[in-house]
Amino acid sequence: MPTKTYCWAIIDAMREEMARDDKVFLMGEDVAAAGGAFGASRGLLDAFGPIRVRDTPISEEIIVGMGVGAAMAGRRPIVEIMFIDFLGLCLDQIANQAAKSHYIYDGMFKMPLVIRTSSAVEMGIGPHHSQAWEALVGHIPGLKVVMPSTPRDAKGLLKSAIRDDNPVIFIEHIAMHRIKEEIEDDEDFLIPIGKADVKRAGSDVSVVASGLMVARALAAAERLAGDGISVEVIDPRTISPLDFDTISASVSKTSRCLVVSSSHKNFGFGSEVAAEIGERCFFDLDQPVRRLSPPFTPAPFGRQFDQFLNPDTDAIVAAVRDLMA
Amino acid sequence: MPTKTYCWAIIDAMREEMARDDKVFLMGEDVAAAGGAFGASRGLLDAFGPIRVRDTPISEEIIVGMGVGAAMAGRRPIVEIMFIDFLGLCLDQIANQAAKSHYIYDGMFKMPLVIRTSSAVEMGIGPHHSQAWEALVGHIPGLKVVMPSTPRDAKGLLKSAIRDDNPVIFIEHIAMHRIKEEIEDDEDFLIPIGKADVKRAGSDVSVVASGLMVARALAAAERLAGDGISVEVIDPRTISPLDFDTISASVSKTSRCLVVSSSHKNFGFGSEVAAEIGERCFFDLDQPVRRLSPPFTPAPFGRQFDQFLNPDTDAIVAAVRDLMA
Amino acid sequence: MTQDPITLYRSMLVIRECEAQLNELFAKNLFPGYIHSYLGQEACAVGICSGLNDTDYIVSNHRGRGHYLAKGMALKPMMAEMLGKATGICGGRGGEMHAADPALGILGGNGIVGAGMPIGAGAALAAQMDGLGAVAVVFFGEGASNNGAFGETLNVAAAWNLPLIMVCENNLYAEMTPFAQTVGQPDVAARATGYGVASEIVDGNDVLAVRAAAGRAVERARAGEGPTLLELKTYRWGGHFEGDPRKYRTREEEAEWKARCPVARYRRHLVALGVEADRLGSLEAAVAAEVAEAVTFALDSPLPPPESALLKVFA
Amino acid sequence: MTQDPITLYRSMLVIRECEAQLNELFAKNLFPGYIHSYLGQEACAVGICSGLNDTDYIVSNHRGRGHYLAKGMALKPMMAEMLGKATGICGGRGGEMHAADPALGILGGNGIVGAGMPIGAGAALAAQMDGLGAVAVVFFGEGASNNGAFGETLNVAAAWNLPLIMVCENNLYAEMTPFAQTVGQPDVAARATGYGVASEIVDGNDVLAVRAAAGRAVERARAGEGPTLLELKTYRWGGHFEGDPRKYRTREEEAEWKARCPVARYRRHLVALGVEADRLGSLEAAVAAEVAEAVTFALDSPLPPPESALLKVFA
Ligand SMILES: Cc1ncc(C[n+]2csc(CCOP(=O)(O)OP(=O)(O)O)c2C)c(N)n1
Ligand SMILES: Cc1ncc(C[n+]2csc(CCOP(=O)(O)OP(=O)(O)O)c2C)c(N)n1
Ligand SMILES: [Mg+2]
Ligand SMILES: [Mg+2]
Repeated sequence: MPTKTYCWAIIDAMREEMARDDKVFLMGEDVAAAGGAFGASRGLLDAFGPIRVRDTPISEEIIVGMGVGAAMAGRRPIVEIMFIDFLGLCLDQIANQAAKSHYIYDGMFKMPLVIRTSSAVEMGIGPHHSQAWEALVGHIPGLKVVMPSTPRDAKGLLKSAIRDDNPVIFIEHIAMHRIKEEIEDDEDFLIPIGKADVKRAGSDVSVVASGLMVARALAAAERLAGDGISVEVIDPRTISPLDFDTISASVSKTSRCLVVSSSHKNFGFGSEVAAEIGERCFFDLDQPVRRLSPPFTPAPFGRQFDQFLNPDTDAIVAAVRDLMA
Repeated sequence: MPTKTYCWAIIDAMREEMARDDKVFLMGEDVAAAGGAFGASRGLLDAFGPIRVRDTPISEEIIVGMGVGAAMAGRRPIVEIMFIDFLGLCLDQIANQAAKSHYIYDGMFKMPLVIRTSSAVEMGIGPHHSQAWEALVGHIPGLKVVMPSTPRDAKGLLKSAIRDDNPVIFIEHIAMHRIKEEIEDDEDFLIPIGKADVKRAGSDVSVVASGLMVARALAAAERLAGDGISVEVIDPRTISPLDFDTISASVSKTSRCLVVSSSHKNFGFGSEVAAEIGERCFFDLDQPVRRLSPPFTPAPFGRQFDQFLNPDTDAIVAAVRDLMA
Repeated sequence: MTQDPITLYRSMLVIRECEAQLNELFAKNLFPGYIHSYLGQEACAVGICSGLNDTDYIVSNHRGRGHYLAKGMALKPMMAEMLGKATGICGGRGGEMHAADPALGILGGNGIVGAGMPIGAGAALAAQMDGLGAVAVVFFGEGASNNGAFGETLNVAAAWNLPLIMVCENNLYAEMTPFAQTVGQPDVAARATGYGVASEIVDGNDVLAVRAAAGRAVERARAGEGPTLLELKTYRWGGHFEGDPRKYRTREEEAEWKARCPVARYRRHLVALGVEADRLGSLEAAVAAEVAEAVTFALDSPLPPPESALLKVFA
Repeated sequence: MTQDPITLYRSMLVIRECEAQLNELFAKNLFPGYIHSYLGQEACAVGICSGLNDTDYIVSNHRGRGHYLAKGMALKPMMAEMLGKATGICGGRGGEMHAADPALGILGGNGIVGAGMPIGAGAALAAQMDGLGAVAVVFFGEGASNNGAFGETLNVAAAWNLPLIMVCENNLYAEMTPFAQTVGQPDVAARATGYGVASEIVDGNDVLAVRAAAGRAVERARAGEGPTLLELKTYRWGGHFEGDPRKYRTREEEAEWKARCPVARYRRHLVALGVEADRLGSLEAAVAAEVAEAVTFALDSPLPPPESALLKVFA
């Protein structure tokens, strides 16, 4: 199996799906000639030409809105919003248009629209380029929200998103672009949306970790294994709809659950998991579901703040120890 | 004490605060000459003139954005976004500008901006005029989110919001406009932001209810009292920052908690309360925290759907009985 | 769509009758919710859509019945949709502000002012990619031209040479606020030039003028010559919605505009052309009866079951 | 701000030196993050701000150092802010894209393209209400003119006759994409007319031309005659940020624009006016030393303590 970076996995997914289905096209700021602000669409302009790979004006509302219209008219658009922090400029098209058209119009239109966007949490770029807004879009019915944590997941999930007839927000993490993994070399390699992945099996504590936090949870699990604590690490992969069955099966077994994410604690990803698992597994739990999340503040400029605000491996280890105490 | 409707309570709050402080002004669509799309600014144009009461173009982004700029330049703007469903058009100004300026600029600017908006849940107006998005804005640090459930609360909270040096999203409910209540006739009558209100004391179950659901929770409590079940009804009044101290004190006492709201279950208001209370009161709880919420769908056109989708008094009664079983 | 004069007249009549009969329902308290009446603007929708094919797209707004009907939506399912009935074209889920018909290229209404513009641009982009000469039309009010989506859409349409026709129905008011009070320059069409988009100002109460302008715009679009903004100067006879007391304008102004009735005006034109009054009279009666039948159909239809709210969240 | 020629030159020099020395830091890996260089655009900020008072407002964007300095922000706290240091004007919390100084009417930068426009309109509204003749200036790139906020802002500014000056620094590129490829009409200024806003196209590399146009716009605004859009044609010498390999344009194009250097050009003008080269030389040395001192100050300053991230979420 070839080894690919997270970034190339994304490119490959798009290239394969564009080759497979000529209804698929890509548009966004700097995605064509420049190959993407972060290089995540390199080569696609050359491969598919300027009709299917398009540089847009800096007009977030119509980037998404044209995606909606083109999808209603039979295309399968992939649109890129450069940073997830910019969603406030196009949320109406996402939440009221893309997410609701199939519903409102009684299923007469499909909405095969992928909105690719990037989170730059922990990259030190300051308050407007540092947010983890998966919970924000997770609150909108009719959307699927996907957040891959490895190159292989990125490829398999993005291919599934492009083949999905529903609007999918696909959240990439710039900080992961260069990590590498072996990926199946199969044009039909897909990872299903809506299924969580048990990234490491364990029996003492369930750690639900998403995005950037998955690798840290695995590192923490490794360290804790040394102390004889067996940690099960679950990566939901899909933020909405969340696969609570997999998570609750794990928690029923372990009786302890920690949720780790880059999403703010308040009204965030952790709260959603804690609420549902707290309910489903109430009588199995030995301890309340704990959340490790950045505190409820914006992120100032500079990496030292990011490190302070965001959970790291040490914090996960400490939180798991606490749960075991 | 004079009796006022919810709608007039809002008008009175603005009138008193505008009379008290000439830095306060109001702008929004149809707020001036027409007195508000729902009549919630009647008389203000006559009282304060066209400089301080302004009809804007249909430009949600700049309605909020001009509020941000005017606040930075020393004014205390009240801006109106007609329906909360339109927040997707101005969320950047809310989440990235209003909510973060004090923080980014190290406290050099205050942001005394009130964003008044209305929820029309359960009014049958269909998918774009029916959403309860308090959880969406609750996820943004730096914002206060207030949601009054009675005329008196509306007045006292709005006056506090106008006097607050932070951005406040003030969510009115059109369905409550005509309900009446006695309100103190005192220009300095304020209700503090960030404090929950125990709307009815009880000892068996804590029901946390917000917005439209408060009255139903109280009606349910009344009915359940007949069966000997004593329900404590807590209205958070402020969605963010949430007053968990009051809620957890209640739940520690009752050992049972139900959260009722118009906010979708997923990533919603109920999840936030359930997560935090599930953690704080874990060892006091006899049952998991339960959430009564609309299911995770848009709202189709027509009242029959609203009635089906949204919790009513019967549903609250049934859920409380379940918790007591 | 055919362009023969009787069909054009009939199309306007159908809209006129629908609006009149819906207002009656409303007066009798038989309408569930708001009615955004299209009375007085019939020539706009009909003039524009008379030059479109079924494969062309339209995107509507909150005041959409005229657009739906002019583009060919069947009366009964349209009417039932307005009343939120199970027999409606969207099963009653969309209601008064949302109807659609993929087979006719009708891509829906909207409850969000301005939101249809990017959607129309997207449909135009798809049409351009298809290369079959289809065009997309977006209908919006002058009030919507103050929304950010307007500038973004004009710009991209010009940059990409999209086969997009932006149709602004300037009926002078946005809800209760006169347009003139919210702008520095009163002609929406004038904004097109700066973005590199062709534009025309048209008498929106003259169906032939609208049709002619639409014809020119469609021709340009089909020929790959890019977008056009048409500003149709017109008037909504009713309030923003039925029941609006219309304090923001005078009864005289309303009377003046009613005197410029687009339906009566085209009728006079037909009479002048030599069409017999009898023929028109029986057409009018037939349309009234047809609409009445649709209304009855709608009234008699069941509401969708509440549990159906749980369906179709996802495809 | 004073308008004497030497001060004007000095102001451009300070920006030039800051940018040059920051680029050196970046090359040495001493800069934490992205640098959006203002090299080549010095005449824009200086020409505009030279006609403003401390009580006038400016709203900047992601490429803001020129604006901050031209409006008078003190060098050391500005430089320390860029490096995210505790001694920065915002305590290092804002960083490279966000600095502000209420005392000078500097209402901040922005990480969101276009978001400053409504904020500027709001400041203009406050100034209008205050009635003391202050104006507000928004700086933005040509790329930002494709964002919806642009049209909304132009419209309300015209409708309300706001004392707002919209300054578009058209440097031909938005990130890696040439502006011409994203528009149907290449002059941003041409969009103003349709909204009822006055506009001018100005050579953005000629500080005197910019200053003169700004003077006219400020005068109009102070006289209650409403907003102006100024489009300053210019060029950013560097990439979108330092390190950008600039594949989207040729080295020849860059050389051509560098030949039109706004600083050198104004220097030639001063020499022609009779200012001695010596005097200019020692001014240049002094400015370089002053900037170097600010850089040292910034480098030597401590980072803000991480825990301070928890402070000032609310007032
Ligand atoms: C984004 C948004 N803002 C405000 C509203 C409320 N609203 C509904 S219709 C309308 C007026 C629209 O005016 P115009 O575009 O001129 O269309 P008309 O109603 O005159 O046909 C307004 C403000 C809305 N639905 N969406
Ligand atoms: C809303 C938004 N979209 C995209 C970006 C990413 N971005 C940052 S600067 C920039 C280009 C801006 O171009 P222009 O306005 O011409 O300013 P310049 O950088 O040329 O000075 C882009 C696309 C952003 N920060 N905000
Ligand atoms: Mg109108
Ligand atoms: Mg530029």
